[in-house]
Amino acid sequence: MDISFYNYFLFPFLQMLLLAAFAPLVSGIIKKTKALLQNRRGADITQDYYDLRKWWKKKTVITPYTGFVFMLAPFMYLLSTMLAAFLLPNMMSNLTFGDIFVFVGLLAIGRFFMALSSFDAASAFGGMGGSREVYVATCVEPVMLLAVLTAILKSGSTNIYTMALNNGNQINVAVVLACIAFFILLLSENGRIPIDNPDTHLELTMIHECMLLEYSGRLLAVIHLASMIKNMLFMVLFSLIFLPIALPLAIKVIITAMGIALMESLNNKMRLFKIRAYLLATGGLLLLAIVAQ
Amino acid sequence: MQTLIYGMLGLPFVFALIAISGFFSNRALHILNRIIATIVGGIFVEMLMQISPGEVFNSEYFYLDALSIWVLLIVIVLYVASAWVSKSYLVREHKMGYLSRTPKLIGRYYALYHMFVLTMMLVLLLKNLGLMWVGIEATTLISALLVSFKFTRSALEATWKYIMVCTVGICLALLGTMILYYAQLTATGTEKALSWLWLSQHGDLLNPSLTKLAFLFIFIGYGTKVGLAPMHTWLPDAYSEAPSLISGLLSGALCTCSLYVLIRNLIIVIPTIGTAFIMDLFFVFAFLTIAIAVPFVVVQRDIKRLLAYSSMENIGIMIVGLGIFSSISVGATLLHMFNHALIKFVLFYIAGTVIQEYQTKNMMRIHGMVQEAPHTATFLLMGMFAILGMPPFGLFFSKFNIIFSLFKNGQYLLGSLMIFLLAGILIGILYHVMRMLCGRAKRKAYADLLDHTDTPFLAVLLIGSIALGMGLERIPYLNSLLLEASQIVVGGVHL
Amino acid sequence: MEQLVMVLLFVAFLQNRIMDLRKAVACLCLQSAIIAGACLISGLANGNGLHSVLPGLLTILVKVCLIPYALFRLVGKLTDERELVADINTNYSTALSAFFLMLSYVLVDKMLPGIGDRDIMASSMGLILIGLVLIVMRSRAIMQIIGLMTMENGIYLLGLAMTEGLPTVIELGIFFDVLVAVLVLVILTNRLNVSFMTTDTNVLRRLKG
Amino acid sequence: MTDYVPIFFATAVFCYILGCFAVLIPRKHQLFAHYFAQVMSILGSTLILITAGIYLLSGETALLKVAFVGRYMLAIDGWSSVFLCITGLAGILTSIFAVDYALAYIGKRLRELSGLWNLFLLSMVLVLVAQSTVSFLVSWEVMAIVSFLLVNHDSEKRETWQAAYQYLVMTHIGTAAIMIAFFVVGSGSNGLNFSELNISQSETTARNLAFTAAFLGFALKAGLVPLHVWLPNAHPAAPSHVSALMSGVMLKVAVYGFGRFIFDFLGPVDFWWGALVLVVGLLSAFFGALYAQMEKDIKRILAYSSVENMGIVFAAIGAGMLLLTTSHKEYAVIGFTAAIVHSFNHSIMKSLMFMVAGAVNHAVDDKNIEKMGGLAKLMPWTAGCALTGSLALAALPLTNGFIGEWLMFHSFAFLAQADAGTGVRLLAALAFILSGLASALALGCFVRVFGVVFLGRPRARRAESAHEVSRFMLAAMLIPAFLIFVSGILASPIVTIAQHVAEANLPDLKMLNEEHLLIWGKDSGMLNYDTFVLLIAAVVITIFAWLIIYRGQVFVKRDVIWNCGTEPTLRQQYSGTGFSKPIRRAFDFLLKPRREVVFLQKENKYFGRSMAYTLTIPDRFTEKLYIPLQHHLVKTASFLRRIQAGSVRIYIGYVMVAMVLVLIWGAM
Repeated sequence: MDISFYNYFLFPFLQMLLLAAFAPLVSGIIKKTKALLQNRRGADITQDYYDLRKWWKKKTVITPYTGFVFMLAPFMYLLSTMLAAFLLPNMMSNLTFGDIFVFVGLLAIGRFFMALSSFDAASAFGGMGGSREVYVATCVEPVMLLAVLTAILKSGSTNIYTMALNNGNQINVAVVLACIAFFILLLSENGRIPIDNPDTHLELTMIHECMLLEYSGRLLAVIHLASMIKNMLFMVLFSLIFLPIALPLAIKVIITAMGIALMESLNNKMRLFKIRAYLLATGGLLLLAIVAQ
Repeated sequence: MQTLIYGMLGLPFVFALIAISGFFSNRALHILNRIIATIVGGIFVEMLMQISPGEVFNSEYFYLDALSIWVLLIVIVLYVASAWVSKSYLVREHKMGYLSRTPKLIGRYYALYHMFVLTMMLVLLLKNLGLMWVGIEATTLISALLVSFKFTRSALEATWKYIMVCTVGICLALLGTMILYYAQLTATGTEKALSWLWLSQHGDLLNPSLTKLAFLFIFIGYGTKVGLAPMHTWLPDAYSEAPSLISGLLSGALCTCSLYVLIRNLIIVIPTIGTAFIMDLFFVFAFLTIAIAVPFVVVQRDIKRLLAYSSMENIGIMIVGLGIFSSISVGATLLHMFNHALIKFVLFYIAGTVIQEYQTKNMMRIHGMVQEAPHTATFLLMGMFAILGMPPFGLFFSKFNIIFSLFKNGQYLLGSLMIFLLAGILIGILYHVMRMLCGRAKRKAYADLLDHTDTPFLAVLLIGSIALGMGLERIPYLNSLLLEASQIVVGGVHL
Repeated sequence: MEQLVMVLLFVAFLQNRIMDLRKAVACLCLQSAIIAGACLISGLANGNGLHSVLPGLLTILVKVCLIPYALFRLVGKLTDERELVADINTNYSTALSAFFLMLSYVLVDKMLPGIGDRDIMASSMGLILIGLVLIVMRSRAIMQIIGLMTMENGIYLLGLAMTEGLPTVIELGIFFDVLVAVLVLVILTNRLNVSFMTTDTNVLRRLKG
Repeated sequence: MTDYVPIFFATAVFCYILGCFAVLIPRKHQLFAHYFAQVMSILGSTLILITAGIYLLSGETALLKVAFVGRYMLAIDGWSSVFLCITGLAGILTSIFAVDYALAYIGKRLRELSGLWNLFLLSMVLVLVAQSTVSFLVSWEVMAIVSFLLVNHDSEKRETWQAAYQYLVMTHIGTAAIMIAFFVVGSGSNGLNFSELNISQSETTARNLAFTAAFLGFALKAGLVPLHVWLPNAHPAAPSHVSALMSGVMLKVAVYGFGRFIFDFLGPVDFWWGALVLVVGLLSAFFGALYAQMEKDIKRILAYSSVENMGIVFAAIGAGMLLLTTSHKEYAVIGFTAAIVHSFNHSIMKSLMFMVAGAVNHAVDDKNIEKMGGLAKLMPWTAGCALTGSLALAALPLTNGFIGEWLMFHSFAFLAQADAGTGVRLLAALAFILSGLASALALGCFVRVFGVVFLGRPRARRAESAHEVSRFMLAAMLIPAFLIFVSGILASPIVTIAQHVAEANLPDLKMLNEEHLLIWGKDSGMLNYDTFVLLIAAVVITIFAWLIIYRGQVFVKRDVIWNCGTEPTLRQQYSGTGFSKPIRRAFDFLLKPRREVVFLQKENKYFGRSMAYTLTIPDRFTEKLYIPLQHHLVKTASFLRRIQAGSVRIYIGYVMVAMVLVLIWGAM
């Protein structure tokens, strides 16, 4: 394992940019498949790029009460997801410093700053979004760690790269259970349908959307880009570690995108306090997976 | 040496007669009292010079060895301290009003006080067990007069109970001494009747079952005088109704004297009965004493009764120390006696000052002493930490050794029970003192009365207890005295 | 000597029965007289000279004359309650005294199997416990003093019977103590009578807890 | 190098003692006394830090004699020098803070406060260097008394002295338990010095009794769950710099004591010992974080967060002990290293946050966070430090709070992989669940604290008049904020030192030095958390982001917040209680919140009734465990008082009964 500059720094950086570039495309695919499933034409796959460019040009409107956290939060959200992308193993170099707990920790930075920003605008809805985000995070975190534990038990080490190496070789009960559980985790972490409806603006139901209410212009674009990257990250992680099919990465990501779209069109948003029982069940699945290991 | 003893006993007696005669004015009496006390202290120090710890002084009626010197030291220290402090106490009492009714009361107080100390010194010096009993009975009677000094209704009640229970106890002790004498008669004939020296050397000749019966009576008799559990009922009443200085002396000196007499009898009896039965007897009564003290400390209104029950608890610890009967534990018990006497005297004096300041004994009505009377508050806080056995003060070290020897003896459960009982005591005492010290003052305190004359004495006593605890090895004379005394108790007398 | 101990036991039982103050003091005086007699007899029997006679004379002086005189003067002063209202009927105290006598006999047999004068030891222990019963059962201050004195007499008798007299110094000490004890008790009862207007100790209940 | 250590130590103790004498300076120059005492404590703490630093950096493992007091030897070894480091560092920070903060107490016994402050630091140092039972217990009790006096400083208020009373009673019970543990160990071995104390041979009942007593005592002093009730009451009552030092250092001294017992005295570890410590640690982490989110008083929040972090430290120790009993013995080092590192980091974070709480309290003089808001604009520097502190306490990467938790997660992972049967694996799963919940709740709690206190609009009149703190307080806050990032990023040296200390204490362990725990740098290390690379990536991204997003950005300030069209009032801004509402509903079976709704007066039958809604969340442990216990104690006590019933006859009856019983007992 030669620790050269390329292997250690350049390739992960390139991979990060690659992921950032393709993230809007994947979310476009999800929207497109969802539209087709509900047999309407839906917007073009690259619609998200246009949205980002539109927001990019607009001026940002801020309220007089905002402080430095309001400005800092979008950037920190983007930074944490980028760093998380930086940690993912890439095809070009087999480096070993991508630790799963650091990955979870970095995502937590993003969540921390988004929840903080919801306070800064001194509006009612911001606080509501922040408190719900923290509530969902509290329900998700233990289940996420259990999923990480199953992956560790399967691969024998906490490094994402080694986890990815020995995935997809055999299908048994534990692997299937872990796969289903992580898929549910993916949905809840990125604010997909069963937990939170991504494309609604109804004040009372939205969780993720609430926190962005006060943002506009370029800051809004940054936040959307960051959440798209986070979505992309989870899909890559899911397909790398938990999806037992032996196919190249890109196809696997598209399949997961299709799966998400299918899931979203099949059922609707759950009541807020049902999430606790829902994630408890996923935790139960994972416990079974651990015991069956 | 003989003349010194006669001088030491004679002086207080003479002063008592002078004081009772009413010949001198109050101011002269105060000064004279201090002079007499310091002279007696001087004589005692002179005696210490002449007799080194290992030596023994033996005469026709008097017997002085390391153990009696140690207890005599305690009594003399308290005697001098309370003499110097009583002037300001009596003057305040006079100002408070009740003393001003009859003029000669201060004279009577000094007379009884000096007689009280005289009888205690007598008990410690005598060789004959019978005469020791007479001395103890005399202390009871004189201290009864002192307890009923104020002749209020509750003082009368307390004195009546004090006399009845103690005299009943003392009668039992007399019976025990008689049976012991009978055992000595049947074993070794009539000469040297009941002389402690003779009995401690020939203890093993006595008939075991007879001495056991005798010791049972002696234990219950002197146990009442010390304040062991079922016979303790007089203790809280007497300590709470007596004038503060006297209750300080009662709990510091008198209880130590009765414990001294109990130890003297214990040394005689141990060779024949053996330690097994004695240890169980002492443990049962000691743990009963501490257990009974806990509820009364937790729910309590009167400040002096609180201190009385904490004395009971310390007595329980001393009896446990004696029960284990190893050289460490007996040494720790003797040290505990000294520390407890010092600290309890300081605490009773402060309690007296607090009662005079707030005109009430009821702790529920005393608040915010830290603002009202900061001087008294600091001493009360230090006294409380001392009596609860917190480290810088001496009680912690003696308590530490006693409990450790309890564990060394293998009784883990008893040790843990004792530690948690002491924690219960802390819960009670700490709560009441905190109520008094903190919070906003509802009742205006009379003034911060702890003035400049008596604070140095209290400070000296507290620092003395710290020195005794922390650096006993450093004090040359006391350390060897303590070791010699505990050797006497454990190893039997070796002349 | 044994017969005198039996008589003293009988008088102690009688003491339990009496309710009236004056009669009780008289009974105490009788007890002390018996003790003095026993003391004189044992003194003269084994030795002559002042040493043996002194205790007897002292008992007569102190216990037969001085103490009853003081108690009679005290009883004289209590105008209203010369007659004693018996709150606890006397049968309980007699039964209890009998039980204690039996108990002391059992104890002496258990503890000291083949002792010489077994019944003197047992009866004196019984006498002391009867004294205790007397104090516990009576609420009058004077009756409690009398109970105390019976205990003293019991112990003194034991000392006399077993050991043919203690050394004189101890003898003197004990007499002196008994005298001072009664003196203090009488002073207190006077004070009690002055401030509480009665000598019934049930009044002394304020110091609780 | 190490022969200077005794000189440094002696001068440090001398400085502290000199500081204690500030009490004797007359009242006129109390300001001079205060400054003198604080300077002395800063000097003393720096010297202590240097002594510990020299010892640690020199890689020494043997016992180093430092001083002699009477016949008791004072010495330091690896384990105690780590905690000396903590004491020194936290001592310096809080003393600098106290220079300005304590001026608020000018009228109220200021000299006593500063004098006791030095005595407090001195007693903690003595506890750490004591080498015999007597000196350990003496300095332990002195530490308890002095902290009690400091907590009880403004004793006029009722809840202060009651909190102080509860604190001393519980600490005393803890000391009693520790005393029992020492005595059991002491009676098993042939002496009372630490070198002789070892009962690995004596039979299991004695060892079990010693372990339970020691764990009970030290858990109570560290504030683990069932015994934590004194902590949330004592900290708000104490002045801020005192509670900063108490939770920063005093809780760690309990960890030190527990470590002494586990490593030296009790010999080989049983399975159920490790399981008990792990489970209690996890429960404290979970409940600490949960209650931290429900509290309204800022210092109570920080106190509960201390309970959570001490839970994490003890969970790490528990995992280490469990790993000792499994086949992978060498991985146990990770658990103990996690405990050491997290104690060190937590002391910095927590003292920073208590200083922030003190500064906010000083500015707004109200502890209730519902009355604050928008302080970031008025107190920018304090807000910055508070943000760093919150980041660290929420255990986010690139800050030092993350290192300890990350190592703990790894020890749980190794525990799961150790093939010791499904029981251990399920225990590891439980560990993951509870520690996951705890870290998420901690994140939520510090979002809530920072958001409600510093962001948005001021919720009460007083919050508007807040002003930035003076320079000493600010300096005292900036240093730990800077340290948080430094020890967060340059974590590797700290972890290697901690690992050496842990290995020194577990001698029978296969030395792990060929593939030691590498945090930063080359790839040979087993666990890899490359802060340096992450930092470079972050810098590069920041440059890109600055160039693209923020340069030339035009901000339009418009006085409109979307509030469904109405004008937003102050009260519509989210409050702390509102923020934790979903969590409260999710865990209501645990919290059992008590809600009272009172309809005040009815103007109009149909609409417009004004009502008062009060919500209280009682601490269940106090509710279910301590209040009934106290009630029964007082009830039995008042029942037993009937013994002293007052009549002479009953008393003499007692004597008679005692006499008869003793005679019968003698006869048998």
